[in-house]
Amino acid sequence: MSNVVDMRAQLASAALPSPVLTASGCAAAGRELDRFFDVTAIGAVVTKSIMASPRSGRPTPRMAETPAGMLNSIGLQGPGVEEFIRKDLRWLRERGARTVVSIAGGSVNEFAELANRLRHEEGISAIEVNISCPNVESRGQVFACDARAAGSVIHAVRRHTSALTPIFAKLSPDVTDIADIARACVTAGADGLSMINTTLGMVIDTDTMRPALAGITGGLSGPAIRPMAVRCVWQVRQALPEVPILGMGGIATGLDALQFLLAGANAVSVGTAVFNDPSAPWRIHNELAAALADRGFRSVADAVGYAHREEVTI
Amino acid sequence: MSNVVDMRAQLASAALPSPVLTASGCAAAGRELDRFFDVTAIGAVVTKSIMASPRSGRPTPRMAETPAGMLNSIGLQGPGVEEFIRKDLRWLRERGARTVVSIAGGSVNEFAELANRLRHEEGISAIEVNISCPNVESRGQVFACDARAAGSVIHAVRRHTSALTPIFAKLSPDVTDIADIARACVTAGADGLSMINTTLGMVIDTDTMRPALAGITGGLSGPAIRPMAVRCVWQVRQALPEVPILGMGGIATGLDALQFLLAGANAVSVGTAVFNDPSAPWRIHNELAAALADRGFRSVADAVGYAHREEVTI
Amino acid sequence: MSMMGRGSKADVGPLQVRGEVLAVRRSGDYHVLVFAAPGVAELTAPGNFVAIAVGGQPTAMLLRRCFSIHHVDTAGALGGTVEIVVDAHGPGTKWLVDRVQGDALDVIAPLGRPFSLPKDPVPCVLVGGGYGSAPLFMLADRLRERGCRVDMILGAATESRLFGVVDGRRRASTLTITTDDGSLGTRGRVTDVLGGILDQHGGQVIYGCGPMGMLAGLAEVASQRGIVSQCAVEEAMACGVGVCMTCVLPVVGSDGVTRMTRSCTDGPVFFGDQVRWDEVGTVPADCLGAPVVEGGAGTR
Amino acid sequence: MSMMGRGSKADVGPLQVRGEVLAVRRSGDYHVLVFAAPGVAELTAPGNFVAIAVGGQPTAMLLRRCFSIHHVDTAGALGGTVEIVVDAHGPGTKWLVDRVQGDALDVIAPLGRPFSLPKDPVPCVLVGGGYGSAPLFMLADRLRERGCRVDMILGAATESRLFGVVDGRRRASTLTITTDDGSLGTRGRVTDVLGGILDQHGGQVIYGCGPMGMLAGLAEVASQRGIVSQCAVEEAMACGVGVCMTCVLPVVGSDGVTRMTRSCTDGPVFFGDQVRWDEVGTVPADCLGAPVVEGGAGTR
Ligand SMILES: Cc1cc2nc3c(=O)[nH]c(=O)nc-3n(C[C@H](O)[C@H](O)[C@H](O)COP(=O)(O)OP(=O)(O)OC[C@H]3O[C@@H](n4cnc5c(N)ncnc54)[C@H](O)[C@@H]3O)c2cc1C
Ligand SMILES: Cc1cc2nc3c(=O)[nH]c(=O)nc-3n(C[C@H](O)[C@H](O)[C@H](O)COP(=O)(O)OP(=O)(O)OC[C@H]3O[C@@H](n4cnc5c(N)ncnc54)[C@H](O)[C@@H]3O)c2cc1C
Ligand SMILES: Cc1cc2nc3c(=O)[nH]c(=O)nc-3n(C[C@H](O)[C@H](O)[C@H](O)COP(=O)(O)O)c2cc1C
Ligand SMILES: Cc1cc2nc3c(=O)[nH]c(=O)nc-3n(C[C@H](O)[C@H](O)[C@H](O)COP(=O)(O)O)c2cc1C
Ligand code: FES
Ligand code: FES
Repeated sequence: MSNVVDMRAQLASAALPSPVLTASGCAAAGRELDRFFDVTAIGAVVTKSIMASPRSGRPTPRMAETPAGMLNSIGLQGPGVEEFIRKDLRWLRERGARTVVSIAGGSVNEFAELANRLRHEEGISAIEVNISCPNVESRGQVFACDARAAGSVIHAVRRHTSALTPIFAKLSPDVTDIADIARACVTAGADGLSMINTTLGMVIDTDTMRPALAGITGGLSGPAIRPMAVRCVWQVRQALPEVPILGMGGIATGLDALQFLLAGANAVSVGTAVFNDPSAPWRIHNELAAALADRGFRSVADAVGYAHREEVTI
Repeated sequence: MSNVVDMRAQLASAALPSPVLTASGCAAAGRELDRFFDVTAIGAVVTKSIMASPRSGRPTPRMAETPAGMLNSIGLQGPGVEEFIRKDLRWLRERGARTVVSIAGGSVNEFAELANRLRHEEGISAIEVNISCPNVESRGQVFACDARAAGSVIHAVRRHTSALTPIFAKLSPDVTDIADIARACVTAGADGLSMINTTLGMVIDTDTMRPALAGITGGLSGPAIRPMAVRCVWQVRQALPEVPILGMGGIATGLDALQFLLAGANAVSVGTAVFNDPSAPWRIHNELAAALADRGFRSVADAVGYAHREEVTI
Repeated sequence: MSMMGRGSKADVGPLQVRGEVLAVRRSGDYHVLVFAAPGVAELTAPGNFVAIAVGGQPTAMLLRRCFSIHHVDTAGALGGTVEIVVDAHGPGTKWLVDRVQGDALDVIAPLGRPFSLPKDPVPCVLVGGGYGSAPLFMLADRLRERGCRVDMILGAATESRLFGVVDGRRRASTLTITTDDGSLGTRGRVTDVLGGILDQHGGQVIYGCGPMGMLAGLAEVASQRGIVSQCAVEEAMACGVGVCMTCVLPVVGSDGVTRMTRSCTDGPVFFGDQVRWDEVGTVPADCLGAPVVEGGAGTR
Repeated sequence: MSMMGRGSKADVGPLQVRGEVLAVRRSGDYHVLVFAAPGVAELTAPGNFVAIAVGGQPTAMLLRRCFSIHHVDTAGALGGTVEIVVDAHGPGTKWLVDRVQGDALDVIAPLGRPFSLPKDPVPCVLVGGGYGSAPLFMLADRLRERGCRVDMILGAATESRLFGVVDGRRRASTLTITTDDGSLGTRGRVTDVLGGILDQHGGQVIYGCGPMGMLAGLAEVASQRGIVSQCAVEEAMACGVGVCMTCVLPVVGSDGVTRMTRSCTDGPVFFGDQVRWDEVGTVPADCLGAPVVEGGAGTR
């Protein structure tokens, strides 16, 4: 029952040729991965979260491998939005890749400033708002961990972004009720939700007997967290069935990606798996296409949320 | 530098010969594991959470393997406290093992009733209060996810338990701020904290295209969640440096156990690793003893919280 | 039908031993894995199973994989050997069949309650579905030692998914084969031919191992005829040693009460009339401790 | 000292290929792993590295392991071979050295910026610490082809942790050995003998690969003498291909600005005077984008 599956994906108003995207911070701005696969063939390149100014990030060590996962504590190193626009965004545009620009800030104002700066740039399919950063104005509490703070950021970004450009709020799993935060973001104007960002973790180096990361804690990613990510997508899809979801967390194969679609994601991002296999996004696109065909789906859209269907009792 | 390490551990007023315990729900009541190692040699057997009445648990499938972890959705199957006392507790006492009894309830009253029923039983080293169960009186919200609800349970258990028997509140990682819940439990009378319980996860079966577990979501455990568990222990130790901690989550080797001690746990529980290696608790005891000796520690106590020591700048 | 106590030998075990792969050979769609496992053979009774750690170190696969013990030999130079039949479909079973001679295996065995044997030398019918036939050949030997007539039925979807046809011919008085597609033997299910075999040879006990649906069918036939059936079930197991409660199914006790019962320690062999076959995968409403209100069971 | 552009060949690569293990042999405390990797040899320049996936499937080890390319041979029947030197200490390196002939390897290579070669045939001193010497023999060959005199210094904690003594003797005009414990050569550090070698043979370029402390020392000696040093660093890498930002160290650009610079794509070879050696593992206060307030950098 091999048929040709319509692999187009829709993330709010953004139409993409594939439901497989890169994940922010795991693909830089696409250039390096373009040596391994054609970055114009996948859904979009989601760029490393960019801030208003250049940023050095944290000291090293910035990573530790963990069972079926890894910790990172990069600290949002980046060149700042001006150089990003001049170099990265331009390269992506000229290369013909679709781009989702991820933005991060330490205050609602910084987010607003970033949205404003990006407003008239061409070649942006969507904005992903990384709210998993500490709010410097609120004792460093992470925006994504507080419904009000999260809502304020989204509201500000929405106000400074063209209505034609969808904005996706990127949620953290480290909350008591992710549907709560999701709702606050949607109410504040998010067109969709990206989930999940890394979950906070820590490794103690048993030789130095200190935290393995210079940043002490770091974000856990990779297949280890996949069950948590699928759960988050499922819960948010239950709570907000109409809101587009970009799912991620531990996707390494086409069947992993299929789990996310079935749970309710409209498209997926591939993050840590890229470190193991730099051509993973394109491989996963193909594996997913085959998996959908095998199961008789005619399009990506038909599979989205399929695991929520009513039980037919005979 | 091989020396003999004093392996005794102290969990509030409970003195144990080893810092390695079993984890609730991963050792039944010790009897089955006694065929693989001497259950009297480890710190204690932490029994499967017991409820007031017999309980069937959930339908199958109740488990799914995940990368470096597993999901379970047992639904607290058990014989009820009466049969537990008559059979399991009695066997443990006669066998000479130390016992930590884990209790679970659907209401504050059920917890109180359980504490009361256990009050005059001999051979209980400590009570572990599994507050990761839904509060039937509050739309099924999990007690451990709400500081007030958690505090009420602990308060009730403390009131019905002899002052000589320490009670440990078992925390869920699925909260925005675990130190908050920890504080509420300690204020309510917890003598110590056990952490972490499983984190909520989900797997979609890509053949049936439904959730793999009959219970839809389940608890994720095993090495996959170890970085999350170490982070929780670290955070709570920072917030409440004087409160004893029983650490758990993905411990499979002596070095894993050492990470928890260094992060601030006074003792550790071994859960999922038992399924891979039924003699894991005793193996880990020995590996930990060797690891402590290699590092020049003279006792378990010396290692507890050692990773928090001040940086000495030269 | 009165049955002997079972598993007296298994009270010593199980053992956790370092096994060593001696051979891996194909048999139809399956692989037969032969390994040395010191001390295991002596303790094993038909119906016991092994739990093997998979994936090497450090693997992402935490849980052991369980297999019926197909054959044991106490005479091995390496302290006794064990054979299992592996249907390689998932990552753990694929890893196993990729082992080569000399590889180490971490083995726990023998596990579970074996088949009970009849006190008297009555005729028995042994029914295997797919690789489910694996434990039946040892069982046939034990039964014949006790003077029981053994008739055997092997069924599968198609010829390549039958296991042990040659072995069965050698051991059983008659061997009947069914395949869903008719590629070997009678087209159809084992239950289609079971009645005839029982009639013909006067079978007093049915022993079965295979898919749940087949076992339910055997139990049904046995109860209709008022004879005994013993079925080895296969539930997903996390621990295999009785501590996790993942492997349960609804079983009626001697007190008439249904309990969610562990198939790893109280099974995998159950009397056919003990299992609530239609309700496997559910918690029957009259089960001990069943939730009173629907949906109120939501704990972990 | 004027240097040539480098890595022109690597602009084609890197390749992601299925390699095949040809041999694993011991050398002191290390293992030399030889594998076929179609197309890699032709693209490789001295100082490039490979990133190899470890652990088989499904493994708990997600990240590739990186190794300097020790030797390449374009003539192999299997499309060119690559050699690396592995110090097996953690689970990934242990898995690697347990490979046997015929095993498959998932290889990405060549990665990183190789050593630059001097335009003129000036004398060069190559300094390797432990397995850090691995890439220096290919480099020695290239330098000698260009008419450069090559003197080599190999240092390690103890004799068994030296790599390539025989190779070094064959390739270099002089080979000097140091060990911390004096078990072979001069007791002490490579930097103890470096000055003398430079004086004696008029070295104009120092090439180094080894522990950070050693590289810092080489860079220091070079700057004191006003000569060029090039150092291959080893920072923990998650991706190896430039997308994750885990492998950074503070490097001064041609504009005089310090940036946290990726060692996988902008390195692993840096000019000694570019790296802020004393501040490796920190973010220097004058680094581009350094946090203004201490502790304000707490994001992931
Ligand atoms: C008592 C018993 C006897 C068995 N005898 C045999 C036999 O003789 N030959 C044979 O080929 N298979 C047998 N099985 C089934 C075998 O254990 C599973 O096919 C195997 O565990 C699947 O592993 P996997 O990695 O290939 O698949 P995966 O689907 O990746 O397994 C994932 C997880 O689910 C568990 N699991 C999945 N299916 C089963 C299952 N049917 N039973 C138990 N656990 C399961 C695995 O242990 C693992 O933890 C038996 C199972 C039991 C319980
Ligand atoms: C450019 C470069 C060249 C190298 N050349 C060699 C060589 O020729 N021979 C050799 O033996 N080793 C070399 N290394 C170091 C080698 O990569 C590590 O020793 C190896 O990754 C450790 O893996 P493990 O599983 O044994 O240890 P683990 O400690 O389990 O590794 C855990 C994780 O940390 C990473 N990691 C740990 N230490 C290092 C390190 N020093 N460098 C990079 N990643 C690290 C691993 O990639 C892995 O992700 C080189 C490293 C780099 C960056
Ligand atoms: C090294 C690294 C850097 C990351 N940087 C960012 C980032 O800048 N912005 C962001 O929103 N998410 C970032 N993430 C999170 C990923 O985008 C993704 O949400 C998470 O890793 C889960 O997906 P995965 O398991 O596929 O990696 C980063 C993850 C990693 C591993
Ligand atoms: C099958 C299974 C059953 C469990 N049952 C309980 C339980 O009854 N009560 C409880 O407090 N925790 C229970 N847990 C959680 C464990 O005690 C432990 O907190 C968690 O699994 C993390 O540790 P681990 O990774 O070592 O397993 C259970 C875990 C598993 C895997
Ligand atoms: S498999 Fe764990 S109790 Fe049966
Ligand atoms: S290792 Fe990923 S950027 Fe260098």
